[in-house]
Amino acid sequence: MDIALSTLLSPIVLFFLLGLGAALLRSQMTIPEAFAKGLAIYLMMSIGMKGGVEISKGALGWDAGLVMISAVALSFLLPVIAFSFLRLTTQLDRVDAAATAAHYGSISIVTFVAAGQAVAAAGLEAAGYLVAVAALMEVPAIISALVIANRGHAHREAVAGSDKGELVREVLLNASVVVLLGALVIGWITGEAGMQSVAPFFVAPFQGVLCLFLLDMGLSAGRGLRNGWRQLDAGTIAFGFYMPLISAGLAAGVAALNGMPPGDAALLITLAASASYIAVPAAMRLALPKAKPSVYLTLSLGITFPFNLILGLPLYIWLARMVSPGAA
Amino acid sequence: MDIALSTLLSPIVLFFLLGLGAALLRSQMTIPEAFAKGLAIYLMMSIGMKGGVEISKGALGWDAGLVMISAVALSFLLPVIAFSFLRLTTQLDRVDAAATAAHYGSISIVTFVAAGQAVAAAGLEAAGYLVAVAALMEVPAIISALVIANRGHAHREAVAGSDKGELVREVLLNASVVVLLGALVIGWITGEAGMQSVAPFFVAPFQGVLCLFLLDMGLSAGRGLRNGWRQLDAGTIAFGFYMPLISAGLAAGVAALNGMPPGDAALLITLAASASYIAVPAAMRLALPKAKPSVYLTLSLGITFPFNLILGLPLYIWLARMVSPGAA
Amino acid sequence: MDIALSTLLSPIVLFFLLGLGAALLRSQMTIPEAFAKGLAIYLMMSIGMKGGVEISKGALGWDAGLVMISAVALSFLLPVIAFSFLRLTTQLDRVDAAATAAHYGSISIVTFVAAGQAVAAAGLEAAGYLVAVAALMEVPAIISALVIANRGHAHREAVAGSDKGELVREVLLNASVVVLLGALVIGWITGEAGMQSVAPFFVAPFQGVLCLFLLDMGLSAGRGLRNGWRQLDAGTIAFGFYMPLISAGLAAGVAALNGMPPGDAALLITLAASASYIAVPAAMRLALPKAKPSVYLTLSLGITFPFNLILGLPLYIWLARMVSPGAA
Amino acid sequence: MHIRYRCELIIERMAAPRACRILEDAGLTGYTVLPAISGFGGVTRWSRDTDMSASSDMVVVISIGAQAQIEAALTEIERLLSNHIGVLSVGEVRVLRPGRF
Amino acid sequence: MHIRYRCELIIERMAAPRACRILEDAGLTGYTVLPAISGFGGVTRWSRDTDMSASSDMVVVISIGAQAQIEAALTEIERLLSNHIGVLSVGEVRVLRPGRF
Amino acid sequence: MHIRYRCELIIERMAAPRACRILEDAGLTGYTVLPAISGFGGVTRWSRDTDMSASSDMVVVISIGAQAQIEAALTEIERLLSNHIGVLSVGEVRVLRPGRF
Ligand SMILES: Nc1ncnc2c1ncn2[C@@H]1O[C@H](COP(=O)(O)O)[C@@H](O)[C@H]1O
Ligand SMILES: Nc1ncnc2c1ncn2[C@@H]1O[C@H](COP(=O)(O)O)[C@@H](O)[C@H]1O
Ligand SMILES: Nc1ncnc2c1ncn2[C@@H]1O[C@H](COP(=O)(O)O)[C@@H](O)[C@H]1O
Ligand code: NA
Ligand code: NA
Ligand code: NA
Repeated sequence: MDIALSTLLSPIVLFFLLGLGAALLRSQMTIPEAFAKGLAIYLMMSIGMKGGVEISKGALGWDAGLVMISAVALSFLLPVIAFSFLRLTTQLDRVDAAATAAHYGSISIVTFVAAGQAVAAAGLEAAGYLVAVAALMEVPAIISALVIANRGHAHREAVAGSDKGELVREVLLNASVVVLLGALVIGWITGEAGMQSVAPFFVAPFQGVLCLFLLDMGLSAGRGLRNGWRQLDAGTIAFGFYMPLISAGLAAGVAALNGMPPGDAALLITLAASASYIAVPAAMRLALPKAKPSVYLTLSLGITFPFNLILGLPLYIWLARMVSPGAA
Repeated sequence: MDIALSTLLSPIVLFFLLGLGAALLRSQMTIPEAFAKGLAIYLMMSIGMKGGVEISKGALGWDAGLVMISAVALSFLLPVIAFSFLRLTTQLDRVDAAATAAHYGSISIVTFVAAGQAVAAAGLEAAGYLVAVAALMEVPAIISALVIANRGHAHREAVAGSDKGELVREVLLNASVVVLLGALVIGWITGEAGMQSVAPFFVAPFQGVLCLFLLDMGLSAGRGLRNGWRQLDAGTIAFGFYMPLISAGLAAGVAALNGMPPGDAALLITLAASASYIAVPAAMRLALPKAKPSVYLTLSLGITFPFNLILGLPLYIWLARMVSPGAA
Repeated sequence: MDIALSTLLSPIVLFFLLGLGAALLRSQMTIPEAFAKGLAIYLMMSIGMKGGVEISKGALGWDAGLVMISAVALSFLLPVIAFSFLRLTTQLDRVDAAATAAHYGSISIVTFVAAGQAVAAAGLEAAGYLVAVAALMEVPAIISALVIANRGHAHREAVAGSDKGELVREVLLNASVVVLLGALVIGWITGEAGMQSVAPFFVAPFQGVLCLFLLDMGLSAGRGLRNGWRQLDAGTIAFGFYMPLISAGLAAGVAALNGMPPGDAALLITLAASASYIAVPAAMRLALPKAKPSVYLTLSLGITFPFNLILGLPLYIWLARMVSPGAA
Repeated sequence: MHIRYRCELIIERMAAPRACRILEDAGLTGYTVLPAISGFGGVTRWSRDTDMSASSDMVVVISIGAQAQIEAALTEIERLLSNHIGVLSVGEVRVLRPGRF
Repeated sequence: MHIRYRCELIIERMAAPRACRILEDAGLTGYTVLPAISGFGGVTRWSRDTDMSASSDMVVVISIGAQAQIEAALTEIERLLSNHIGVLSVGEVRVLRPGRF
Repeated sequence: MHIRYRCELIIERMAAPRACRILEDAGLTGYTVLPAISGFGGVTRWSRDTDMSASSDMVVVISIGAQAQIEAALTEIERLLSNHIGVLSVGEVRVLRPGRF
């Protein structure tokens, strides 16, 4: 309860709610896309470096390796579950359902970042390698979803003008993979010493930048909801709320099996519960162009993101504490 | 004199002059609009939060309430005075005069921010609720000016394609109202503790960001002047210089009546003396599309803003000291 | 060797390599131009102010004056050398060769900034007036190159629609001249006291911002190379590597003659060795529109910039130590 | 290919939503709005990077449609342009898939 | 002046490189891509500043070319538009220096 | 509606002010400049977000005008295009309020 309230009343969440409210009231205010995109790159560089510096402090053990493998497996598996639920409980066709499933198997970096703040505020610690876990979980879900979508269409014709490598490059070399993994490696190489010189930029202002960024996310989520909710039926909307809980439950199991400490477990659970709204939508436009962005974006950005940020985070931290070895 | 000189030689004013000079010499350099708009939102978030935190420290008394009411009244009144002067001394038609009057009744946030810096540099303190006063003074002047403009045109036909709520939303939910008031409330809720986590972003770099922003303002003001001064007659140009003084005089009276301490008084006087150049121009395009931006923008951005920043601020601080209760 | 390695493993260089690698692997990630341009202005304001504050601490002596004069002379001279090499060893026509030569006579501010970091990391100090030297070296090379290009075309017809002053304004009042010199003067006027108020913005985060900026430079350099290298023959590519060394050698001579201390010498050598990729390309589009950007930009941004950043800097610092009076 | 009309409206950014409402009401099936960066119009001159209020910014609204819908929009657009600054031009184009418009 | 064709393709940003490849393969000598900031298409609405994924952003690809090349591109563009969202229109224009196209 | 001409000039950003001066001198009553984000022209390729110097950026200048003014501009534009990179095309359009052009 205490954590729930302190999460809800953190500047980060409040600025998100401010943006959300303004958009729902149809304010015309915007934060320029170029500025917001610049901030997004800043946030990813920052957590990448911080993760890398953490890793540089101690050798990565077998535990970390096992977590990474389980996380990848989870990202492969979640779209299958999500797809089944969508096909059973909603009117979405195969392509829309597969595209949506890809979003829920993949992750949202901003949710991860907010979880990092909430974990720290709850007095827990998290290992640096979880940034790598985040980057690793982005991609498998996309592959999984494409396999599902194309099942039974073995000889699918290529889209006119498409190019062999473009989808692979979009998926493996998109901004978040490049910047997260790149900054992680750089933090790893330069270690604490390198970090010190850039900490006044990458560490100290981080939370403040996050406030500004979440104001923008609130505006986007609110506008997404306003424009798109009419195109979602009740079953689809419900999916946006319960799917994160299913993913969180599975991830909690993985965390328990791996004996992860509570901070790490909370982050893994959050990653599983979060849904992508930048990298996967872009990949879906290339790979499954007939899937409707108004379905998958409204769901992941308009419903699941706010749900995770406001109600999910305290829940996932509580869950992480439950399943962690130290828990009484 | 001392304050005048130290204001004039502050980095903020010098960067403004740099931009102004470059634009007048027809340099082609620009600061991208997307970047400058991002900085503007940063500045408003910052002063909003700081104001809110101040308020959270002590209960808002009746004094503050009275100041707010007087400030709103002032914002309603100033356009009437401005309009009368414009109609008596210039060639502007009713619509242009009313639109211009709206700008002078409303306020400029950047002038307010610069005044905050000058007040601090002068060793004075200012109460947090003045940020709320600033937000409150944005809107009444617009209403006042629209009433003036439409007097005698009771059955004005709606502009084709216009929508009932759009003007109301533009006026009540524009970026500066949303961000200022939103951040104020957030600062109020989270208090000193919430502020601490974001201070390295919202407090420490503030003055530096302001320098960068004022470089851009200088470029804008200079280009506005270059493009627009030919369209202003001498009477209109004179108005850009004396109207702030009239407003400042009235606000000084209000400050004296309310027994405001010198720091607070200086900010109120500055608000009254300042003229809007972002929110009101946008509202006027919707509400009075026939009014010419080249008149009201050139006047408020090209003449009154530099006047206030360079000469006005020291004067208003001096005036505030004169009318404050403690003044000998 | 030690310096070479520590330069190579600094976060700045690593982020550059990250961008370069991503672009060469054809990642589609971008940093919005508006954001990067905003950062560029920040970097120039910062080094301008820091230089000005340094100058304000002690009177500028004759030494500095002599260095400035030699630097201007060098900037006039280098294009002549560059042009001769290009005409002798490559297929470039007179106009392309002259335009390219202008780039190598002028300077790259980002290389200069990176050199400042490397010099500090090497435990050396550098005088503030070198920022002024950087600004002064931007322009003469352009004049020199235009004279070369137009030799024998005394009565060259003006380009349709061109305007007397536009080239002069572009060359003398471009963003880097305005911001560097303006901030230098502002730093000089406001001194240490003015700097203190803006240091949390202009000093502390500087290195971090530089990382973000160099990530973008890496992307640009990589894409420039990918798009443009096919249009360069072997001789031209070689020029991108040896010309900086020639310039560095000459500048080392100038530094020796002026008895410059090693930190200052390293910066002067770097300035000479660096090639412009923002100001000069823009000026060349106006002055020599028939010169091909794909030649001069690919060379200066795709080859010489990475070369200087990665291999050049340690070399120039070593060279500076060799030629400095204190060197044993 | 089939003949349709390309309606291009250069209009103040603040007034663009009004123009778009008119296009929707006239039954046009879609439109796209492009940003402009500067312009000149007899006496005034504007440039995006130097006016934060964007109060003299222009945008370009492009709508491809059938004659009937374009004509239905014209009268209202003309009324709009009696208040707001803007230039309307209509050109003939050929399109694939005529059923869309 | 000489008659050429102006092909204007309003298409999803993510699909623009595919359209551009088609234009290049058809032998068109050039094209230019313009950003859009918002749009409407029957039911959906998008706006650039409110969707960081840019997954419903549109851009406008303009290519001036000769009839043969434009026609060569049309079939493939039509195939592309069976998968991706977009509107193609072709208008007649006059150009200087016809040899360029 | 009345026949006028829509002149569209795709030109290097740095050269756009020169083109605009030519249009003004030819007596055209206005023009609007749109940004482009990328392009291809036979051999070269450019993209806005990857060239800070913007030295190969293009913009699109649109001017709606009467035949006489457009023709007056054409010769000078042709001279400009002998130095600078660019593509000019002129199409026929219908406008409201012909007195404006
Ligand atoms: N003939 C025209 N062709 C293209 N754009 C125009 C034209 N006339 C006006 N404009 C645009 O409309 C804006 C306002 O024009 P005006 O109302 O004439 O001041 C200009 O700055 C241009 O962006
Ligand atoms: N008739 C049209 N004219 C101009 N743009 C259009 C048109 N139809 C669709 N668009 C653009 O294409 C996007 C997607 O359209 P739709 O596929 O109909 O949802 C819209 O948001 C517009 O930007
Ligand atoms: N036929 C064309 N249609 C549209 N844009 C073109 C065309 N040809 C060239 N361009 C534009 O002009 C730029 C330079 O072209 P070029 O001079 O052929 O390298 C290209 O990158 C395009 O942006
Ligand atoms: Na997930
Ligand atoms: Na006022
Ligand atoms: Na050089």
